[in-house]
Amino acid sequence: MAILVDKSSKVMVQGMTGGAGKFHTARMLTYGTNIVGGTSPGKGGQEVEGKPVFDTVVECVENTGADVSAIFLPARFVMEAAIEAIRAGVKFLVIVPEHIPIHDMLHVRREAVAHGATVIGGNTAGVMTPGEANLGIMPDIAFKPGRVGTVSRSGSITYYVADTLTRTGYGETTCVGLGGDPVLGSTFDEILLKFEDDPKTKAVVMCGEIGGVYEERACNVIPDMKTPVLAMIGGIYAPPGKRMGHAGAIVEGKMGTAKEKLEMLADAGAHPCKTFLDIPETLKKLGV
Amino acid sequence: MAILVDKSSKVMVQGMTGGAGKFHTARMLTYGTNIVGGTSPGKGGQEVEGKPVFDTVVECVENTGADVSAIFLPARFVMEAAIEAIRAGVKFLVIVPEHIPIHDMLHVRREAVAHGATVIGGNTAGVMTPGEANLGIMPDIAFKPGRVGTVSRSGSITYYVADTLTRTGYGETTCVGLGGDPVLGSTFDEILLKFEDDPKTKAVVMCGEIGGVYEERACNVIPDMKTPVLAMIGGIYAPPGKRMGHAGAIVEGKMGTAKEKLEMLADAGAHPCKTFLDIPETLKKLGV
Amino acid sequence: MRLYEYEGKQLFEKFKIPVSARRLAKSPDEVFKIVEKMKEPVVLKAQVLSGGRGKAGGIKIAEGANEARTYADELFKLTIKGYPVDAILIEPKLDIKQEYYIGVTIDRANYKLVLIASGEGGVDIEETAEKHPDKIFKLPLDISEDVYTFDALLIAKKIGLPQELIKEGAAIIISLYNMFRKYDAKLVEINPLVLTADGKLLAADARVSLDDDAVFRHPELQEMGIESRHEEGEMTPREKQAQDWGIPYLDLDGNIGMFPGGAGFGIMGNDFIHHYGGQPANFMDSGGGPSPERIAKMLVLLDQKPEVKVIFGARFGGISRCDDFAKGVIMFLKDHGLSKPLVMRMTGNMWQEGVRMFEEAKEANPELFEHIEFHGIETPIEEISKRAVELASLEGGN
Amino acid sequence: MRLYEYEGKQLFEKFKIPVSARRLAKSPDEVFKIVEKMKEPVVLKAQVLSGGRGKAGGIKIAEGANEARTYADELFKLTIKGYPVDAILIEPKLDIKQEYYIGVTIDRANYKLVLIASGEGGVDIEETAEKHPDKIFKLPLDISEDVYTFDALLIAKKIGLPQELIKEGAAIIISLYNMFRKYDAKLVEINPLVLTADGKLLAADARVSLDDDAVFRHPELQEMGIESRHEEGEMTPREKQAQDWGIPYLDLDGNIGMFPGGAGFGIMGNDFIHHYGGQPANFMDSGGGPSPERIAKMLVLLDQKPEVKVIFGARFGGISRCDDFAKGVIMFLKDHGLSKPLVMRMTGNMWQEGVRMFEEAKEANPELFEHIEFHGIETPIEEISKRAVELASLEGGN
Repeated sequence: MAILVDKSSKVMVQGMTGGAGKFHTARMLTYGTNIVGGTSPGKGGQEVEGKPVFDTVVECVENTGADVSAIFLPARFVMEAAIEAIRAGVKFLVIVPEHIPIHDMLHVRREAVAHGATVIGGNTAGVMTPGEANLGIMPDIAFKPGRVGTVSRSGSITYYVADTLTRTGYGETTCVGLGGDPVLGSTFDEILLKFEDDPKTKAVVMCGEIGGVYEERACNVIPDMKTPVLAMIGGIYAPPGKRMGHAGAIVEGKMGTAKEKLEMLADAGAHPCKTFLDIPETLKKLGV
Repeated sequence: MAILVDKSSKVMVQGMTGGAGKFHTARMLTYGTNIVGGTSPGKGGQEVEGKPVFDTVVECVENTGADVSAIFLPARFVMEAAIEAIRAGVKFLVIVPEHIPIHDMLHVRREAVAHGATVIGGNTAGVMTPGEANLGIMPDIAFKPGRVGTVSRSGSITYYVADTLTRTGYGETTCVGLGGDPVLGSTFDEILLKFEDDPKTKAVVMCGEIGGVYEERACNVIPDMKTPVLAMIGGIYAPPGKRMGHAGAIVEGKMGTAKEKLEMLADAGAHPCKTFLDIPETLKKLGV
Repeated sequence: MRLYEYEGKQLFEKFKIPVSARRLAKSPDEVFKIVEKMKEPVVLKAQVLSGGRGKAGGIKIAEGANEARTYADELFKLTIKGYPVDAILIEPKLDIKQEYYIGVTIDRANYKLVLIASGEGGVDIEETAEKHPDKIFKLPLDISEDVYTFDALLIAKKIGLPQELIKEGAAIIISLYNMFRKYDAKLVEINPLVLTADGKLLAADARVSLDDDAVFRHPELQEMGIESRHEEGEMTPREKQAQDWGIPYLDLDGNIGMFPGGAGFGIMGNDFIHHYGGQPANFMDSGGGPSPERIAKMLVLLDQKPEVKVIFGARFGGISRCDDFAKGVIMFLKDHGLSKPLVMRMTGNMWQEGVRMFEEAKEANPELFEHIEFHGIETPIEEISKRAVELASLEGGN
Repeated sequence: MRLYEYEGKQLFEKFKIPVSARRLAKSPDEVFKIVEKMKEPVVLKAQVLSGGRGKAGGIKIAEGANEARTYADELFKLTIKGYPVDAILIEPKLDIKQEYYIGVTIDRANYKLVLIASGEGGVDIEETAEKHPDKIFKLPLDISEDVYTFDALLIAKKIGLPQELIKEGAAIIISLYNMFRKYDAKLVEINPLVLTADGKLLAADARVSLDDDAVFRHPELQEMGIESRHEEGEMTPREKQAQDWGIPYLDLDGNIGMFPGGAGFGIMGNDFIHHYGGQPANFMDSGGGPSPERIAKMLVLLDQKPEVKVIFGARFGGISRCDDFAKGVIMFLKDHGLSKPLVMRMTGNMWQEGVRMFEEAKEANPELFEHIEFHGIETPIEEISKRAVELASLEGGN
């Protein structure tokens, strides 16, 4: 068991014939991800790594049974691609590109909610269920099958957390990159609830960030969760209000300083961690 | 009992301070219609016939409890007015003006369906529940409380049918003017089903017209109705394909000649009538 | 409001739908001059507000300027389904490999917009729809919905566009749909969308009908020289007169002048006349809430038509008030006089006022009313219809 | 991308939101000349990409041209929240009766647009929102939803616009919302919307922030002279250099040069340094999939900063591949040389290739690597952080 993606998932790649699409299709396949095909409008009939390319998602779904999609397209094409996949019945989408217009993401979210689909990203490293599927751009070296789920806004944090969990023997069930863009397809609370329903996941590490708006939503669900949640927040020492690379990393008014987020999460029942090394120690204390 | 409007309905008038709005407010009140107020943006605080005028429907509903609206506004303002009323919780709307842009009516219908509201018109004479409420522009002389419901596309036909029913002692439960515009807020089948649920209505007279597209929908519900349906269709002898005043009265391809409509309705179980005098005769035969 | 092909193509260009270079000519000489300069085979297309132009001989191919002038002579004399040829559109002759159909219209019964496409364009699409419904692809859309590229790509593939052109075809489909929504259209069609021998897609014809009731929202149409106009054929002089007066009116072949209130009974009343063995001389609609002046003009139209032997009048006052109606009839009687029998019924809103006006006018000028048989709500309209038929047969005539 | 007030007002005019006549001046002399011609009291407003301008003395009222020049001198010397004054906007002084607030922004957590309005404009709206939430009216809207006149009328009434101006106020609200959607805005504000003594509504200020990632959709902005720009204050020379190179970079006060991969660990890594008792000298983000050239430039920035005593390097290859990373580091070492100790960890995608490149380069030029302590996945990143702090304290410095 895992969440969002496993070895039975039939994965398609949107933008499969582009540079990034080709490169990561090969990588994901090497990991054993069950990639069944992809799309590239106007390039239907071609192949990438021996997998068929279609002009539209509907054709890809009809011919391959794809139910999960990884999007590798320039930001301006993402909205239509995501809506296309959602309307074609794809239930889980990973949006890898960054800098997607915010209004576009609002449209994507709206379609996802209307059709009961889950979208993660944009600007996500993807989702990894170790030993089963690697969806996105995550480096497999960090990951091993195990019993802790992770969800982070940042790709690099996802890797460090997995690296730590792997080194200390806990391993991971599924690692979810929520994404770094200011408006995201999914929120922390939604992913936490998916882990809560996964019997193999014995604890979840969530890593938020200064300036994000989705950490607060996690506080609504943590109190009712049986699975323990460990929380890290990046940017405790960041100068407030200065731009820090991620558009999302601007402190918005009083809400969203890293310190406040961490306190709020602790109040909700999460176990705060300051460095990655705090994670295995906390898990040990919790008897995970 | 009656359908759509009765003496307990709290009626508001949108466009109450305009010429037609004022005139018909007075007429409707004289008939005994329970008019509680109206709207005219920018004219909130005024009165018409002693009834309060508000800037918005929300204010009118909050202050008067209005649940039904009659719209007397220039065609170009109807869409917003109708959507305003629907969103403010008004459940039944009568759109009196004609020449409403077709695309606007598609938007109105969409909102109505989404909010469970019933809209009739545009270009309708309104709805009359004799002895209880007169909503729109119908001449009260033709109407008397009774046991037959009527629904027609045209105002004048509504009057002639009621005139006939009144003269022959049947009287009417409610008379519904579906409207003459090419795209209408309600369809024959929807109104027929409301009559079917009204215990006081012992039969329904429906009067369609050459070129309309809603007569066909009636055939979907007539076979399952317990209440007998009498059907008239105007334009049996009309030259096909020539424009005849009503934009709706253009024969659309093969569909919609008056003769075919009448045959189709008869096949569905309706009792065809050729003149108004056929109505009381048919009712007599049916034992209504 | 139907547009001419050349106007439709102006809109197509605005929405980047590919069309041929083209010129409009209003006389055979103009055609000659234009074709002389083009130095290539051309197609001459009669500009009429009607379909079925090809079958009616409204399209000609000419190799040179002289031939073009000869054809133009013919075309300008043509009447297609009652529509005169106002102008000729001249385009280079295309080397056509395949013809497709794309259209957008409204499914009124289901409150949807519908995108329609077929791989078999260029012929009568209604015939294809009837005989080979499997060759017609329909996409119903909500009025608030966009067409996305993926929707359009699927349609482009279904109708069999070559793989290398599906993106371009999709763009055309999206543009046509956007144009439909932008201009409050009732119908837009590219029929045919042509694939040329050198692999280009072109809208070879343009059929555009806009919603008259929404033209006020599009002042830019007027700036483009596209003016408000109704979809109608050649009119009789009386129909033209009625149109100038703003009265919906159609001449028919009978002898009973129809003077009804409302469009609904305007239609049904004609049926009644037929039912009782008579023949209406016209269709007429007073419009909602007509002024006395308009009522008077309606009567002028009928009184002046020689074929009319008797006038059938019906007024059920709703938004049209009986007092205004009576005022108009009296105005007509005083200014014009009535030369034929009129049997009429009046009831509805303000009927008491209407009756009082008639009574006063009759008292003052009884001679004006000698041809009039007047009834109120007590007489069924069927009796009035029968009486009109009876009077018409008494009067003789056709 | 934040717009200047005068740019925001250009957009307002396009959407028919009423604004004063106004002139822009780039020097005190220009101010003098403009005010001399105006012959009325004026308001001089410093144009800066920051809020809180009024409180910082960025707004002056002058009765005549001489006074205006004196104030302009002051204003051009001002720095407001780190932002220099680039220009002064000159408008006639308004006789203000009442000030309102209208804004539109995005509620990211709930995926809604929000229309915000208050009868108490002109002051710090965030303060009002906090202390008197009942005086702020919010209307959440779906991205695909229109604001209708009735919505806007209700808001206009709620914030207390005079009855005779509610329709005009509603029109302004609708325009602001339409502008927000049309230009992919993140924030648009009229603060204050002013009611003048003679009963007119005017947008007295304009705050507009657009989504940088959507500017490509709006070429008309460039036609209007509005160019892409980020929201940032006065930059240090190194920050400017970094911006020219397209590298997100901020100078901080510490002595450990941060050379991380990814923004997420860019932020978290700084926390780690603090956690182990050190002080980062900067924030930096490599961006996704940086080129070797970019990697080299990141190191140049740190090596050239005198305050940096030690460089902390971390690369977890995801979309950023370790081979590209190694290439960049080697390029830097060869072209530029490293003058400070560097402790780094590299793992992730293509790490084997990266390690091999380092080994080959080291074999060829061992001297280039003498300041480098290199680690792989076997060493926790916390150890690297600790080691950087340790090295920094060994090196001394601040």
